[in-house]
Amino acid sequence: MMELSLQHVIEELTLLRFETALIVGSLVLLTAGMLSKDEVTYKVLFSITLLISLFLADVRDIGTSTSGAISIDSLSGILKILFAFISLWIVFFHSTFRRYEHYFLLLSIVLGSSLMLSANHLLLFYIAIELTSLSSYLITGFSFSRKGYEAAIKYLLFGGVSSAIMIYGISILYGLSGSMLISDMVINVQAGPFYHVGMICLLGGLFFKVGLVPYHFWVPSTYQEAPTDAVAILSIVPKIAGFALLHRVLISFELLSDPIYRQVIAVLGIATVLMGTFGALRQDNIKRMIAYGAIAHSGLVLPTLLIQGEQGGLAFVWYVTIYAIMTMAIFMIASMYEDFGIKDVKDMKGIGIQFPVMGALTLLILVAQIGLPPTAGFTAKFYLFSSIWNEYQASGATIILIYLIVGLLSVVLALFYYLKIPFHSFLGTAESPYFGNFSIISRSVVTIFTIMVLWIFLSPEFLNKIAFNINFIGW
Amino acid sequence: MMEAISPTYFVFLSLFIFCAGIAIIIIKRSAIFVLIGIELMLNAANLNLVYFSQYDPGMNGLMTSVFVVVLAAAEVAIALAILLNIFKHYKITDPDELTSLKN
Amino acid sequence: MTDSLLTLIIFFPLLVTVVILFLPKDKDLLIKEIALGATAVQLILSVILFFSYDAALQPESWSNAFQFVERAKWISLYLGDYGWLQIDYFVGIDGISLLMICLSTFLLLVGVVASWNLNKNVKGYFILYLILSTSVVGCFAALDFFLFYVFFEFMLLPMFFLIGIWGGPRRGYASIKFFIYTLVGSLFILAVMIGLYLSVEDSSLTGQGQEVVHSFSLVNMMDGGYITDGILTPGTSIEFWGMNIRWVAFLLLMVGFAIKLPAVPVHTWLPDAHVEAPTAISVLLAGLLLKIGGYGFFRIAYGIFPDAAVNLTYPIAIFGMISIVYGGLTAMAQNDLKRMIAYSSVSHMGFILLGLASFNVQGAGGALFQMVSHGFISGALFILAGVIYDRTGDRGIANFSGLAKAMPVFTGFVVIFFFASLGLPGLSGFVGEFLVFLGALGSDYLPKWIGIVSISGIVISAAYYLWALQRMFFGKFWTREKVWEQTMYDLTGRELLLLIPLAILVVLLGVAPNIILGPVNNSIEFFVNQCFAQSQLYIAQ
Amino acid sequence: MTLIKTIWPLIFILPLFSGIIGGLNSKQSLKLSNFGIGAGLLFSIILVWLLDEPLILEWKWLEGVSFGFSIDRLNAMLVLLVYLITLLVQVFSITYMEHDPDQGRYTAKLGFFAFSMVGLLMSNQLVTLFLFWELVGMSSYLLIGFWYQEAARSKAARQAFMINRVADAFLLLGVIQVFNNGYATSFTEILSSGNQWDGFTGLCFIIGAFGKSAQFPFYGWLTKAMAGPTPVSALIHAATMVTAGVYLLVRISPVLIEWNLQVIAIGGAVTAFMAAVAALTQFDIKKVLAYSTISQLGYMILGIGVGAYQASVFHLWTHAFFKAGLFLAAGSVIHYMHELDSSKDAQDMRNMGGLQKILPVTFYAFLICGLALSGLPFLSGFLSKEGILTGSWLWGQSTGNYLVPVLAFCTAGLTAFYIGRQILLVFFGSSSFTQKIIEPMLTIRVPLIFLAVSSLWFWNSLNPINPLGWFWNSYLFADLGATSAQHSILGVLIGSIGLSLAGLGVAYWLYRPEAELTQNFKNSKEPAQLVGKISFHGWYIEKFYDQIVLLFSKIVAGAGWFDKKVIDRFVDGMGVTGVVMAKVIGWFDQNIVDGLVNFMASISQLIGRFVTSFQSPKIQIQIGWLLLTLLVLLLWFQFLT
Repeated sequence: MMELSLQHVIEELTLLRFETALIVGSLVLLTAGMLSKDEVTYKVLFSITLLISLFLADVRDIGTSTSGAISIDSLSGILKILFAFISLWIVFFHSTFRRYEHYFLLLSIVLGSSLMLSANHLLLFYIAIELTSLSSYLITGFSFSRKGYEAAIKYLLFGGVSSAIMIYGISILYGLSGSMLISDMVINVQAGPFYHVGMICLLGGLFFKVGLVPYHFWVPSTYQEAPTDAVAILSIVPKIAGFALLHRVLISFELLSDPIYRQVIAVLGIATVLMGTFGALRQDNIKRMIAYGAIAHSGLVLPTLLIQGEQGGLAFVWYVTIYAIMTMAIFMIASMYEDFGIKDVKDMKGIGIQFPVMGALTLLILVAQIGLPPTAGFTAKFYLFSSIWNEYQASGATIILIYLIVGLLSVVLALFYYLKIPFHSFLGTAESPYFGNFSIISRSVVTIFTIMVLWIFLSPEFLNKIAFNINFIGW
Repeated sequence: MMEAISPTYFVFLSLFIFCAGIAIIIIKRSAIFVLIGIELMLNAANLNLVYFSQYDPGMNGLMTSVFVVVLAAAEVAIALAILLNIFKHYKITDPDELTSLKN
Repeated sequence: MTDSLLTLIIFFPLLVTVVILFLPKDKDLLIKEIALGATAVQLILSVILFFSYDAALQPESWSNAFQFVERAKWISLYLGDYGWLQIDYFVGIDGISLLMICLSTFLLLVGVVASWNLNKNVKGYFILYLILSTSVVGCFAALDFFLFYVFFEFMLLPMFFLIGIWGGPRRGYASIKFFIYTLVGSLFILAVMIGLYLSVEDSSLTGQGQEVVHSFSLVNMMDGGYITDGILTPGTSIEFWGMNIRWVAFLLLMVGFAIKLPAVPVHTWLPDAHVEAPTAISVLLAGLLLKIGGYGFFRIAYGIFPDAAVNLTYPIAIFGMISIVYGGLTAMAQNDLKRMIAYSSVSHMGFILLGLASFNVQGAGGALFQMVSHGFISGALFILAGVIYDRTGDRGIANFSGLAKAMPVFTGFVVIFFFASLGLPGLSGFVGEFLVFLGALGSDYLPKWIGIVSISGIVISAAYYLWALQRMFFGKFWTREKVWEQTMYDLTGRELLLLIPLAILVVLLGVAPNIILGPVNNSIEFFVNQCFAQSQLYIAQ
Repeated sequence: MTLIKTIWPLIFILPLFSGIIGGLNSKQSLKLSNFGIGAGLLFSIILVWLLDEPLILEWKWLEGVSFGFSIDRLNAMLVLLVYLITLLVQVFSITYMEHDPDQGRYTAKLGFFAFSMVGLLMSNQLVTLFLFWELVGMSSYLLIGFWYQEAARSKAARQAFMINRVADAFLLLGVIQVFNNGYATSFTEILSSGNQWDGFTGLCFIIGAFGKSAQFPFYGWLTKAMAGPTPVSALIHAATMVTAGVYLLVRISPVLIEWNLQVIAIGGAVTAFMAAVAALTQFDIKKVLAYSTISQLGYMILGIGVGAYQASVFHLWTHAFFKAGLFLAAGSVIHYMHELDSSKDAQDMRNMGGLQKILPVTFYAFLICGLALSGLPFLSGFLSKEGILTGSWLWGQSTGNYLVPVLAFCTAGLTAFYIGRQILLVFFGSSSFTQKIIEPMLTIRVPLIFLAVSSLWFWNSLNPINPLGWFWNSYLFADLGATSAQHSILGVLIGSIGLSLAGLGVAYWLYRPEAELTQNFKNSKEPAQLVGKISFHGWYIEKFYDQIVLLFSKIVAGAGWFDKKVIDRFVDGMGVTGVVMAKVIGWFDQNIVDGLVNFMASISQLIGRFVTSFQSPKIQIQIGWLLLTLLVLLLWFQFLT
C-alpha cells in the first residue's frame, strides 16, 4: 500500500489543473451571486473561469496519478479544450434573466464531464457521472415553467434509476475483481454470466449519459423544456465525455475484441439512428426535432468507437468537434427564434422572406446538420462513412455494412425533417409581419459559427493539427 | 465464533432488495415511491460493496458506499425540491397525470 | 489569359453575386441588368473557349486528353493508418464538356432574358440564379470527383428555392420532390465515390511519404491508378449479392445519374418540377440539369467503369428504349402543355441512354448531339409554353383552340419547334436521333429489335405533337374564359428576341451539324476507343 | 458546262425564294411568285437541253455521312415537270383563290413544297433524300391543312402526316440498314456498283415508297388529302409528290433482289385494282380522281415490278399532265358551283349535271384528259399504259404468275368506266343552271387548254401506237443501259383498246342522260349491297386503321375488363393517334410510379408514429421499456455466449 501523503495529493492536483480552475471559479461565482444581482457580473465571472481553465488545459501532459485513479491522455486534453471553448459561447445567448445558480450549474456540468474524461477508478467514475447528472436535473428545472418542472422530475427519476443500476453493476464487478481500478480489474476477473450482468449494468449508466436507444427516453422532453443555453451545453459536453468514457471502459475491459459486444453495440447504435431519424419526422416543436436529431447524431458517433486503430480515433474526434460546433449554432438559432415566440415549425411561416440574412444563416446550419456539401456537416459524415467503409472492408462484418446503409438512409430522412424549417420560413406566407428584430450580438455570433462551419469544409487542414498531436493511447 | 456466512446469502439478499426496488418503481403510483425505489436499489448496491470490500485490502468498497449514500441523499433533496414546485403548479404528485409532453 | 479561363468562367457569376448582395433590395432593373451582363460575359468567355479549343488533339490516355487544365492543392487530410487523402481543385475540359459549357452559358443568358418581367423579390432570385450558374458550369468542368460531387450537390439548393418560392400553385410539393429525388441519387454517387477514393492512389504524390496518398482525380481513376488490394480495384473477386463489386458500383452510379437524366422508372419528379417552375427556371431545368445526368454517364459511369459498361449494354439499352416509348405515350395522355413537353423530354433523354449503350462512335456522338439539340429545343418549347401562361395563367391544351388565328407569328414558332422536337430532318432534333439509331442498329452489342422498337418512338412523338398542335392551334378561335380573348396578343419584342436565335440555332444545327460535332469528334472517338481498350484491360485482369 | 453549274443551284433555291417573296405581301403574292417559278422553268429547260453527263455536288454532313446532290437526265426531266405543273397550278389558283384572305401563306407553302420536291428529286445521298422526303411530307401537311379554320380539314392533314410518318419510319430504318451493311449510300454509286441489297433493307425502302405513293395499306391518306384546296390536290396529290415513291423505286430497282421486285409488282397491281373498284361509286368529284390517281400510281409501281421501268417513267410523265388537267377542270367546276351558292357542298356530283354548255372549255379539257386517262388511242394515256400492259404480259408469261396482268387489264376497263360515268354525270344531262360564267381567259382557260393539248399523242411520240416512240425515251434511257426489246404485242394492243372502249360503252349505256339511273342519281344514297358498300368506303381502309390502333392499345393496356370500361368509352373516332392507350399509360404513370414515392413518404411517417409511440409521456412506462430492453440484452448474453 503506497502511503498517500499530502505530497502525493498536491502532485496529482497538477494533473487536474483544468478541474481545479473550474472548482475555484464556480465557488467565486457562488459568492459573487450572493453579493450582486447584476447578471453581467455572473456572465463575466463565468467566462473568466472558462478562459482560465482553457488556458490551463494542455494537450501534451499525459500521465496517471500515483494511485492510478486519474489517467489523462492527449484525447482528454483535446476534449477539455473543446468543452471550455464551446461553453464560452453560452454568455452570448440573448435570453431572460439568468440567476447565478444557472451559471454555477453549467460550470459544474463542465466540471463533471471533464472529470469523467480522466476517471480511471470506478468510484471517481460514479462521482463524475452523478455530479453531471444532478446538475443537469437541476438546470432542466431552471426554466421555472410548469412543463420545465415536469421534464426535470422525469429526467431525474429516469436518471436515478439508471445510475442505481450502474452502481449495482459496479458493485458486482467490484465483487468479481476485487479492485476498483479499471486498468487492473481486467486482469483478475473471471468471465462468467454474472460478469456480463455487471458489465451490462455498468455500460447502462454510460448509455444513459450518451442517450443510446434503451436510455434515450429523457432526451426529447428535456431538450424541449430546459432553458436553451443549458440544453446547448447538455447536448454537447456530457454526451462527448460519455462517449470517451464508454470507449475507455470498452478498451480496458477488451470488450471490443469480443464479437458479441461489438454486435450488441452496433445493434443499439443502428436502433438509435433509426429512432432518431424516424422520430424526428413527426415533430412540430423545433427543439424537440433537434433533440431527435441529436439522438441520431449520437447513434452515428457510436461506430467510431468500434473501429480499432488510429482511423477510429480520428473519425471520433473530427465528428465530435464538428457536431459540437453545429449543435451550438443550431441551439443559438433556436433561442433567437424563441425570442419571437416561435416554438413550432408551423409558426415560422414567411419569416425567411422578412429576415433574409437570418433565413440564410438558419438554412446553412440546417444544411450542415443534414450533411450536404457546402458545409462541415458533409465533411464529418463523409469522413465517418469512409471510415465505416474501411472497417467493413477490413472486418467484412455485415452489421457494419448495415450501419453504413442506415447512415446513408439517415441523411435522406434528415433532409425530410430538417427541410421543414426553411420550407416554412421561405416558402410559407406570413399572415402578419413579424415586428422587432434579432439582437445584433446573437446575429453576429451565429454568423461567426456559420463562417466556422463553411470554413471547416473549405479548408479542413486544422483537423490535421488535431490528428498529429493526438498520439493515441491504443484507440 | 461462528464461521463466516457464505457470500451467496449476501449476494442473493442484495439481489432481492434490488428487485424489490425495481418493483416499487414500476407499480407504485406516486413519484415519492419511485424515489423510495431508487433508494432501495442504491442500498442493495451498498450492501454488495460493503460485503465485497472485506476481500479488498484497500477498502475501496467502503469508500464507495459512503459516497453512494451521500449522493443518494443529494438526489432525493433535488427530487423533493422539484416535486414541491410541481405540487404548487399541478396539485398532483402522481406521475401518471404528468402527461403534457407528448410523443 | 487562356490558362485561367476556365476558373474565370466558373467563378465569375459568384463574384457578381457578391456585388448584387450589397445592392439595395428595390433596385430591380439594375439587378437584372447586372445579371444580364454577367451571363453575357460568361457566354463570351465560353465562345473564346470554343474557338481556342484545339480540335486536332489526338490523346493516347486520359491524362493528356484534357485542355485548359488547372490544378491546385485544396485539401490534404491525414487518414491515420490508411495514409493521406488528397482533394485538389482540378478543372479541365475535353470535347464533351466543351459543348456542355457552351450550351449552359447560352441557356443561362436566355434564362435571364426570359425572367425579365419578374417582380417578386428580384434580388434573391438573381442571387440564387447566379449561384446555380456557377455550380452547373463547375460541374461540367470538374475533373476531381469530390469537386464534381460538391458542384452536383451545390445545384440542389438554389433550384429548390427557385422552384419553391417563385413557382406555380403546387410549388412546395414539386420542389421537395425534386430535392429528395436528386439527393437520393447523389447519395448513391457518394457511396461509390467513397469506395473509389479508398481504392485509388495517386502514384505521383505517394513518392515522398511512405503512406499511400488516396486521390480523387477522375483522370487518375480513369487511367486505372488503383492500389493492389483496393475494394474497387479491377479484377477484385469481392462479390456483393452475387455480382462483382465493380458492377454494383457501376449500377449505383447509373441509378444516381438516371434519376437526374431522368430515365423511366425514376422520372416522375420531372413533370411536377417543370409544371410548377417559372418559365426561365424550366428552361434551365430542361436545358442544363438533365444534361448533368447525361454528362455524368459520359464522364463518370462510362469513364471509370468501362468493363461493367461493356457487359451491361443490353439492360441499359432496354431502359433507354422504354424511356423513349413510355415517355412518348405518357406525353400523349397529358392535357397540360408544359407537362406534355416535360414527358417529351423524358422520351428524348431515352435516346442518350440508347446511344451510350451502343458503345460505338455514332452512338456516343448521337447521344452528345441529342443533349445539345434537346437543350435548345426544349428551352424554346418552355418559353413558348410560358408565353401562353403569361397571357392567360393557364396551359391546358383543351382550354384553347384556333390560336393560329389570334397569334400567327407565335404559331409559326410553335410549328418550327414542334417539328424540330419530333425529329423532322433539316432541324437539329433529327440529327441526334439519326446518329443514335445508326449506332444502336450498327452496334455489335445490341440486338436489332431494340433499335427497331425505338424507331417507333419517332412515330409516337409525331402523334402527340401534332395532336396538341391541331387541338390548340387549328380550328375556330376559342378560349375557355371570355376574358382571355383580349389578352391573346402576339409575341412581344422580348419574346421574339429569345426565340429567333434559338430558331436559327435549331435550323443551323439541323442543316450543318458538323459545326459542333467536327471539333468534338476526336474526343468522342477517343472516349469510345479508350473505354473499349480499358474494358478489355480490366476484364483480362 | 459552266452555265449549268451556275444555274443549277439557282433552280434549287428559286422556289423557296419566290415562296418567301409571295408570302411577304399577300395581295399580289401569286403573281409575284409566278415570275420566280417561270424563271425556274426556263432554267430547267436550259438544264435539260445542255446536260450530257451527271453533275455531282457533295460535302461532309456528319462523320462518315455526307450530304449530296446530283443531276442527271432522269431527274432533270422530272424537275422540268415539277416546274411546269407548279407554274400552271399557280396561274390557275390566281382566280381560284382570289377572295381567300391569306393568299400570302398559300404562296409561301406552295413555294416551300416546290423547293422540297426539287430538293428530293435532285438529292443523291440517301440521307439527303430522306431529309427532303420528310420536308415534302411536312409541306403536304401544311397545304392539306391550309384552311385550318375547319377542324375536319386540319384533322385530315394530321392523319395524312401520321400515316406518312409511319411509312417514313420504315424508310429511315432502310437508310440506316444501308449505312450499317456498307451498301452504296448514293444513287450514282448504286447505279455503278450495283451490289445487291438484302431483302429486309429492300422491303423497308418499298414500304417507305408505298407510303408516299399511297399504295395498299397506306392509300387511306390520299382521300383524306382531298381536304386541301383543289389546285394543291392537282399539283401535289396528282402530279408531283405522290410520284416520289415511284421515282425512288426506279432509282433503287437495279439493287433490289428478286422477291422485292415481285412484292412491288403484286403490290402495284392489287392497289390499282382496289382503287379502281373504289372509284366506281363515289359521289365526291375529287374523291373519284383521288382513287384514280392511286390506281394509276399502282400501274407505275407495277411497271417497275415487272421490269418495264421505262414505261413507268413514261406513264408518270403522261399521267402528270392529264391528271393535273382533270383536277384543274374539277377545280373550275367546284369554283363555279361555289360561286353559284356556297351553301350546298360544291364537290358533290349529285348537285351537278349539264355543265357542258355553261363551262365549255372546262368540259372539253375534262373530256380529252378523261379519255387520255381511259387509254384511248391517239391520246398520251394509251401509249404509256400500253407499255406497262405489255411489260406485265411479258412478265406474266416469263414467271407464270398471271395474277398481275389480269388485274392490270381489269383495271384498264374499270378506269374507262368510272371516268366515263363522271363525265356523263357532271357535264351531260339536264342542267338546272342558267347563269353562264365566262371563265377568265388567262388564269383558267390557258392552263386547261395547255394540259388538254399535252394529253394528245403527238406531244409525246410520232407514232400513236408504238409505246417506244416516246421522244424522251432515247434522251432518258440512252445512258441507262440496255432496255428490254419492248415491241408492242398485237394481242395486248387490241385487248387494251377493246377494254377501254367497252368501259366507256357500259358507262354511256348506264349513265346516258335519259337513263333512269342518272334521273334519280340526284337523291341516291350510299349503295346498299355489299360490293357497293366496299367500293364506297374504299375497302374500309379507315376502319382498318382504327382497328390497328385499337389492337395496339389493347395489347399495351392488356387488362380485359379494363378495355371494356376505359377503351370502349374512348375509342369513338379517336383516329390514328391511339389516344386511348396513352390515357391508360398516363393514369398508370400518375398513380403507380408517382404513387411509389408518396407511398415511401407515408411509410416513413408511419414508422415515425410507431417509433414515437414508445415515447409515452408517463415516466414509469419509459422506465418499464428501459428495464425490458435490459432484460432482453441479458437474455441475449446468457443464450448466445
